[in-house]
Amino acid sequence: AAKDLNKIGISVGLLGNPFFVATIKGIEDRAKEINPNVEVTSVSADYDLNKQVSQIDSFIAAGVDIIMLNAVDAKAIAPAVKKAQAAGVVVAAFDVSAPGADVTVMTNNVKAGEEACNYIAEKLGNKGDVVIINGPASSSILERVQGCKEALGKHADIKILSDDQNGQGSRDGGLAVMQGLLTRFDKIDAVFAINDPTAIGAELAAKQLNRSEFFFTAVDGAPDIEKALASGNSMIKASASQDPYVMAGEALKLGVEVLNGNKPAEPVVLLDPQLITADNVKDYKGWTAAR
Amino acid sequence: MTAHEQRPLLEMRDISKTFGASKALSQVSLTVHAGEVHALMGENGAGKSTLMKILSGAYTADPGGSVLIDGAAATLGDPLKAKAYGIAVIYQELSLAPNLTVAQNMFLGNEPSRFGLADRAEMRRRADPILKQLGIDFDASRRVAELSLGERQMVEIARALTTNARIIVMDEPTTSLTSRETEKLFDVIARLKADGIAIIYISHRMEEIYQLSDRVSVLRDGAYVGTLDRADLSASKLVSMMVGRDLSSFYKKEHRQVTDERAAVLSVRNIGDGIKVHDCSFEVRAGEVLGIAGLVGSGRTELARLVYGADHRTSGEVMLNGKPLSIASPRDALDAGIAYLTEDRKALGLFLDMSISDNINMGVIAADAKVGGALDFKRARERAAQAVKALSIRTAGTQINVGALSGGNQQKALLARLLETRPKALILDEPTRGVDVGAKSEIYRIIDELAQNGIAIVVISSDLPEILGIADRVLVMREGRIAGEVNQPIEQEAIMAFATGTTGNAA
Amino acid sequence: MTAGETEQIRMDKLKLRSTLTALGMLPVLVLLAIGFHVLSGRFLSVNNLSIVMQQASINTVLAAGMTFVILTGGIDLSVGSILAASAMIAVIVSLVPDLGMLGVPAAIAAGLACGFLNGAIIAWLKLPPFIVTLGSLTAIRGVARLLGSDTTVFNPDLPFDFIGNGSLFGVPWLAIIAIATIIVSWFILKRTVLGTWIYAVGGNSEAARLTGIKVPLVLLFVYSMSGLLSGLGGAMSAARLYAANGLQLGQAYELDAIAAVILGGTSFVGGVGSIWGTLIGALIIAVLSNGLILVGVSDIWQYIIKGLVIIVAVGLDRYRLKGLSRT
Amino acid sequence: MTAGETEQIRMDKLKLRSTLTALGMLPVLVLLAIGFHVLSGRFLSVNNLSIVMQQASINTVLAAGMTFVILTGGIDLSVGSILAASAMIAVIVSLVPDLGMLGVPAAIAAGLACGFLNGAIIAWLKLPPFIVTLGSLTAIRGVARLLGSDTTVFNPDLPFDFIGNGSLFGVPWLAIIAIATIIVSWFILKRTVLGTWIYAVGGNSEAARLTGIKVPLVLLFVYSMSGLLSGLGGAMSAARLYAANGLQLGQAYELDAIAAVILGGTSFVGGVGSIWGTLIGALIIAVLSNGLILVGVSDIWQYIIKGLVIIVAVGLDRYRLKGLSRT
Ligand SMILES: Nc1ncnc2c1ncn2[C@@H]1O[C@H](COP(=O)(O)OP(=O)(O)OP(=O)(O)O)[C@@H](O)[C@H]1O
Ligand SMILES: Nc1ncnc2c1ncn2[C@@H]1O[C@H](COP(=O)(O)OP(=O)(O)OP(=O)(O)O)[C@@H](O)[C@H]1O
Ligand SMILES: [Mg+2]
Ligand SMILES: [Mg+2]
Repeated sequence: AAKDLNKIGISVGLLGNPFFVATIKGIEDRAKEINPNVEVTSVSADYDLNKQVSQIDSFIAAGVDIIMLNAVDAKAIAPAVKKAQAAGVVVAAFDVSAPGADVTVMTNNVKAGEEACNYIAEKLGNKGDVVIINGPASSSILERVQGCKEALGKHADIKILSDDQNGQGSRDGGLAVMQGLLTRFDKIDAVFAINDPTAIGAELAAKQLNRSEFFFTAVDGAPDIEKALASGNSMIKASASQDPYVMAGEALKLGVEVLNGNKPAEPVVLLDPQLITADNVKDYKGWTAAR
Repeated sequence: MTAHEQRPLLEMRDISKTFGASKALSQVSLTVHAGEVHALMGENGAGKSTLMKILSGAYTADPGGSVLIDGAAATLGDPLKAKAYGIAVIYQELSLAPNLTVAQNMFLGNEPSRFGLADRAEMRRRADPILKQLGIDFDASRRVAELSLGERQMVEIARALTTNARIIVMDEPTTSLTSRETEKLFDVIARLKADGIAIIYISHRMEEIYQLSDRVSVLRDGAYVGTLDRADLSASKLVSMMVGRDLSSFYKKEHRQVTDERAAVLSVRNIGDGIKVHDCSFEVRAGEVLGIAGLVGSGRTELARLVYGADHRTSGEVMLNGKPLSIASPRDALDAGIAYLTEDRKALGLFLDMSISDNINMGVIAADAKVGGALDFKRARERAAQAVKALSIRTAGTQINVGALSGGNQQKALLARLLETRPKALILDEPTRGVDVGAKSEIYRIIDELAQNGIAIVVISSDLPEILGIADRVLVMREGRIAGEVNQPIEQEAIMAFATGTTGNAA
Repeated sequence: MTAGETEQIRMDKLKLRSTLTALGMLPVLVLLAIGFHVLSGRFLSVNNLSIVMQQASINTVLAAGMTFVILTGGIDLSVGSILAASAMIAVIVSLVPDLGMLGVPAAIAAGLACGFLNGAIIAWLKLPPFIVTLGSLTAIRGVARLLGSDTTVFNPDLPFDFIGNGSLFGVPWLAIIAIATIIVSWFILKRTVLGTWIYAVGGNSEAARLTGIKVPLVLLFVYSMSGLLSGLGGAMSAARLYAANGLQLGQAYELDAIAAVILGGTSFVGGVGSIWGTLIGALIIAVLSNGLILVGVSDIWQYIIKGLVIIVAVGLDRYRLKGLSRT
Repeated sequence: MTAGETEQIRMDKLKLRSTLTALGMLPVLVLLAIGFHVLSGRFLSVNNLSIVMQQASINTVLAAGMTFVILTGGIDLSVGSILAASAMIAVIVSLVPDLGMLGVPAAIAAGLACGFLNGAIIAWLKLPPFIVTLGSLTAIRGVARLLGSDTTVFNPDLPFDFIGNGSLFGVPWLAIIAIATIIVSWFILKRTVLGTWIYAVGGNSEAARLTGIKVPLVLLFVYSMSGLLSGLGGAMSAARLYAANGLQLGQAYELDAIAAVILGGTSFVGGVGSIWGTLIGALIIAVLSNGLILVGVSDIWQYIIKGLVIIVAVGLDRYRLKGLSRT
C-alpha cells in the first residue's frame, strides 16, 4: 500500500544542538527530493520523555506520514512507537535506537568511544592516567563511555582517574567540571570527553590554568572542533565524527521505502564513525558542509 | 469671620465617587479657608476618607465635579500633583513603609539629596526638630516595623510636617494617641494655623472637635449635610446632623465597684517577655471592666499579646478561674476562653480579601462544621446577618469583601468575630479606634452587657475619657511595668501622674 | 422598595463580577481553540481534544496541588522532582511479581512523604518556601536518579497502564483523574473549614494565627497535598510512558504548574484565587503546545508565540476586569 | 543617665543585629570552605579560589539584578533567556571585522532592551511579574535561538576574550566585573534616593504611591537593571566560552540567581535585604559546586548534598538570628 509523502514530523532530543540542526537539514533535503511540497514540522523534546510522547500524539493527530524520531529514551519510547504504528504512521529512528521502529539509522556509539580512546591509548604508549568527562545518562553517551572503557581496559597500565563527573554535554559544563578536576589531580595524561562541546569547554579550563601535560579526544566532529583541529595548536587531538546529515537523510529514505510498502531487509543500520585528527581534517566533510 | 470674606483656599464642588456598584460620595462640596481648622464629621462610612483621598490624588473622582485651589481649577488625580498643590495628608490607615526608618519614611518621595544621592545628614537635621516639636522620644533611625501603633501614628503626623504644605488633611490622627501626644499635636496645629495653613481635621472624638475646630462640615451617607460655625457648635446639633436623630450621652453612667468577694476570672502573675514587658500582675473579676492606660509605647499591647499567647513570654503565668493555664499560642488562649481584639485591625485582624461573613465566622467555623469538616453555610449566614444587625455594621451585604468597608465598620466586624467565640475573659485593645459616636455607644453598650453577663473584660485605650467612662478600675503602665492602679473615683490626673512617672512607682 | 431594588442590582453586579473572575481566562481558551481549528482544520476533532486533555492532565494535577500552596502565599518548586521520584517508584514496584498494582499507591505515598517533609520544614522551622523547595528540588532529583541507578526503569507490561492509555466511555482515564482532582480540590477549598483556613492564611497569616488557626498545620497540609498530587502525577506519568527516568522526567514542570495557577488568576501574594482558574490555565498551556504543532509552527516560533500568548492572555484578562475591580 | 544607658545598649544591640543580618550567611560560607579544604586538601589554594570566583561571577551579576527586582517584591524569570540572547549577539557582533569589540556593548544594550520591555509591561500594564517574565523567558529563548538559526555560534578569536579568561594582578576579570557590579548596586541601593524608593516600593507600594513616588518608574528601573545585568552576564559568558548557543545557554539560571538572593537574606515579600548577602549567596552556590567536584563526590550525590546544604544553610541562619528578632 504505497502512500505519498506529504507530512513529516520530527522530534529530536534538543533542537539547539547543531547536531540536530544538521539532522533536520538532512531530512528536509531528502524529503524535498521526493516531494517538493512536503510539510516538515520539527520539535524539540528537551530531553523530556513526557513531552516527546505528547509530541508524537500531536503528530498522529496532525496526520503525518512519517515520524522521524530521535528518542529521548532508547527503551522507554517503545509504547509511543507502537501507538504511532498502530495509527498507520511510519516511525524512522535516527541517532538513538527506538525499539520497534520501522527503521533505525545511527552511529555506532560504542565504536566511537572505542576509537577515541584507542587513540588515547596509542598516543600514551598504553600507559597513563586518563579522565573521562561524562554527560547526561542517555544511551548514546552510555555507549560511548562503555566503548571508551573497553578500549582503555585492555591496557593494565592505564588508570581511569574519574568517570563520574557530569559536564552536561556543554561548553560551560565541561569548563566548570574540568576546572575542578584539574585542581583535584596534579597530573593527567589524557582526557576523553563524551562530546565536542564538553571537550572545548574542558580545553578552555586547561588553558586558563596553564596546564598542558595532557590532550583531549571526543566524539562528534562538530564545526567548532573542525576549526580547533585545523588550527594545529589545539589540545584536542581527535574526535570520532558522526555524520548527522547523512544519518538522518538515510533514515528518511528508508522510512519512505517502508511507506511505499518495502520493508528493509535490515531495519537497523549502524554507521561507523570516522576518527578525525589534525592530519585528516582537511578531507573531512563537516556537518554544515554544502551537499 | 474675616476668614470667610477672603477667597477660599480650597473649594471642592460636586464631588462624586462610585466604587463598583456602591456610591461612596454624591455631589459633595467643601470650602476651606487659609488659617482655619475645618473639621469633617460623619458616621463611619459617611465618605470622609474617600473625599480626602480624592483631594490627595489617591482616588480619582467621578467626572462632573471640580476642585479649585486659590480660585483656580486644579487637576488632581495623582498624589504627585496633589503634592505640588501643597496638599499633605495623614492617612487614617497608616501608609508607612515598615522596612524603612522613621526618617526615611518622613521624607519618602521628598528626600533631601544632592545629584540623586541621599543626604542623610540633612535628613536628620531636618527630622530632629520636627520630632522634637511633637515630643517624640524615639530615634529617627529606628525602623518603623519596630514601633508600636501609636508611635507609627506619630511618624505619620511628622511626615505631613516635612513638606511645606498649605493644606494638611488629618484623617483621624489621634486614634492611637493618648492625651499627652494629642496635646503636642494640638500645639503644632495652633502654630500651623497661625502660619495660615488650612487644616482639615477628621475625628470621632468629640472633645477634640470642640477644642480645635473653627468650622465643622458634616457628611451623611456620602452626601453633604451642612457646615456649622464654631459659635453654633453643640453636641446635640452635630450628632443629629450626623446620624439624623438625637443621641444622648453614651458612656455608661453607673460604675460598679466590684468587690473582692467575687472570684477573679482572669489572673495574671509576674508576666514578662524580658524585653518590653516586665513583671506585670493583675486580676480581673467577673463582670468587671478593667481599664489599662499608659502613654504611647508603654507596653500595653505587648502585655495583652503575652497574656493571649501571641508572643512568647519568658516569665509568669496566666490563670482562669483559679486554674493555671498553659498558653503557648492564641489557639490555647481561645480554647481556654480568653479572646483578644487587636489594635491593628488591618494588619493583624482582618482578612481584607475575604467576605464580611467569612471574617465574622472565622473563629467558629470549626465548631460549627458538619461531619468531615464541611462548612455549615446556613449557620454562617445566620451568624453574619445577626452580627451585622446587632452591631449595626453598615454594608450592602455580608458577602462583600471586608476591605471595602469604612474603618469603623471594619472594627465592628472584627469585634463581631470575637464575640462569636463566647469568651469568658475578653481583652479589647483600643476597641473604638476609628469608630463613630453611634457605633461607639453601641460598643460601650455591648461591653456593658458582656460585663453584666459575668465576663471579665480588659479594655486598653488611649482615649482617656473613654477609660474614665467605662472602666471600673484602671491600671496604668509605664515603660513595660504596671506603674499604679487607680480605683473609684477614677480621676484623669491620677492616671496621668502614673503614666508620666510624676509620682513614685506604686507597683 | 427602591432601596431593595438597588440592593438587588448591586448584588447582581457583584455576582456577575465574581462569575467573570472565576471564569477568568475561559474566553482566551475558547479563542485559542477556535483559532487553532481555523488554522489547522483538525483541532476540534474528538480525537485531538482527547489528546489535549491527556496532555493537560498531569500538569493539571500538579497545578491543583500548586494552587493550594500558592493560596497560602507559598511556592513549591519541587513538584517536578517529586514526580520523577514517584514515577521511578511506581515503575520499580510495578516490576514486583503479583504486587505490581501497588505501584500506584506507592508512588502517591512517596509523593506525600516528600511533600510532608517540605511542609514540616516550612511550617515548623519557618524557613522560606522558595529555598526549602529549591533545596528539595535538587535533593529529590538526586534521590530519583539514585533509585534507578541513573538509568531508565521500564516495564512494558505495566499492570496499571490503563490509567495512562485507557479510557472510560471515550474519556481518557488521565483526564478523568485530572478532573476528579480538580473537583476534590474545589470541595476542600470552598466547602470545608480547612479550605477557609487556607484562604485565611494566605490572606493574612498573622491574623489567622491570632484567630486561633493553627497556621503550621495548614501549611503542612498544603505542602503535603502538593506532594501527594505530585506523587499521583508520577504514577500517571509512569502509566503513560511505561517507564521512568530519574534525571529527565519532570524537569521544569514546576514552571508549567505555576504558570497554570497564575494564568488562572490566583494571586502570588496568597489568599485570592480559584481552582477552576487553574484548570483553565492548564488547558491553555496544553492547547498552545498541541495547537502550535498541529498548525505546523516551527519549534523556535513556538517558543516565541507561546511566550507572547501567555503575556497577552493575562493582559486581556486584566483589561476585561478593569472597571469591575478595585483600583 | 540610666535612660541614656539603656538607649545606648539598645542601639548597640540594633547595630549588632543589623551587622549580623548583613553578614548573613558568611559563617556558613566560611564553614563550607574550611570543610571542603579539610576533605580535599586543595580547596583553599589561590588557584582554586580564583576558579570559584570565576564560576560565581556570572551568577553574581545576574543575582545582583535579581536583588533589585526582588527588593520591590517582584521576580524576573527571564534572566537566563536574556543572557542567552545577549551572548548570541555578543558572539555574532564579535565576528564583524574590526568592530568585534562592540560585541560587549551590543550584548549589554540587548539585555537592557529586554529588561526595559519586561519593566514596561509590568509597570504600566500592571501585569504580574511572574507571568510576564515567564512569558519573556519563553519568547526571548525563541529569539535567542532564532539569532543563531538554532546552532552554536562561535568565534575562536574573540576580541574581548580577556574578559572571560584574562586576569588583572592575578584576579580574574570576571571576578572584577562581578565585584564592581556588587559595589555599584550597593551604591545605588544604599546611597541614592532611587535606592530608598526601591526599598519603599517593596515595603509598601501603596504607601510609596501615596507619597508621590512614581512607582512605575521604579519598577521600570529595576527590571531594566536586571535586563542590563543579564546582558552583561551574556557578554561574560560569551567571553568565557568563545561561543554561545541560544537554546542551551542559561537554562535554569534564574533559579540559581534567585537562590543566591534568597540565601543572602533578601525577602521575597520585598523591601528587606542587602546586596552583600546576595554576593555571599552566590559564593555559597559556587563553592558547593566546585567543592563537591574537588572532593570527588559523584554527580548524583552532588544533587542530594547540594539540596540538603541549601536547606540546612538557611536553617542555621534562622537559628542564629533567633532571639535577636521578633517572631
Ligand atoms: N476601595 C473601596 N472600594 C469599595 N468601597 C469603598 C472603598 N473605600 C471606601 N468604600 C466605601 O465608601 C464608603 C465611604 O467610606 P470612607 O472610608 O470614606 O468612610 P469614612 O467616612 O472615612 O468612615 P470612617 O469614619 O469609618 O473612617 C463606605 O461605604 C465604604 O464601604
Ligand atoms: N516589632 C517590634 N519590634 C521592636 N520593638 C517593638 C515592636 N513592637 C513594639 N515595640 C516597642 O515596644 C514598646 C511597647 O509597644 P506596645 O505596642 O506594647 O505599646 P502600647 O502601649 O500598646 O502603645 P500604643 O499606644 O502605641 O499602641 C514600644 O516602645 C515599641 O516601640
Ligand atoms: Mg475614614
Ligand atoms: Mg497599643
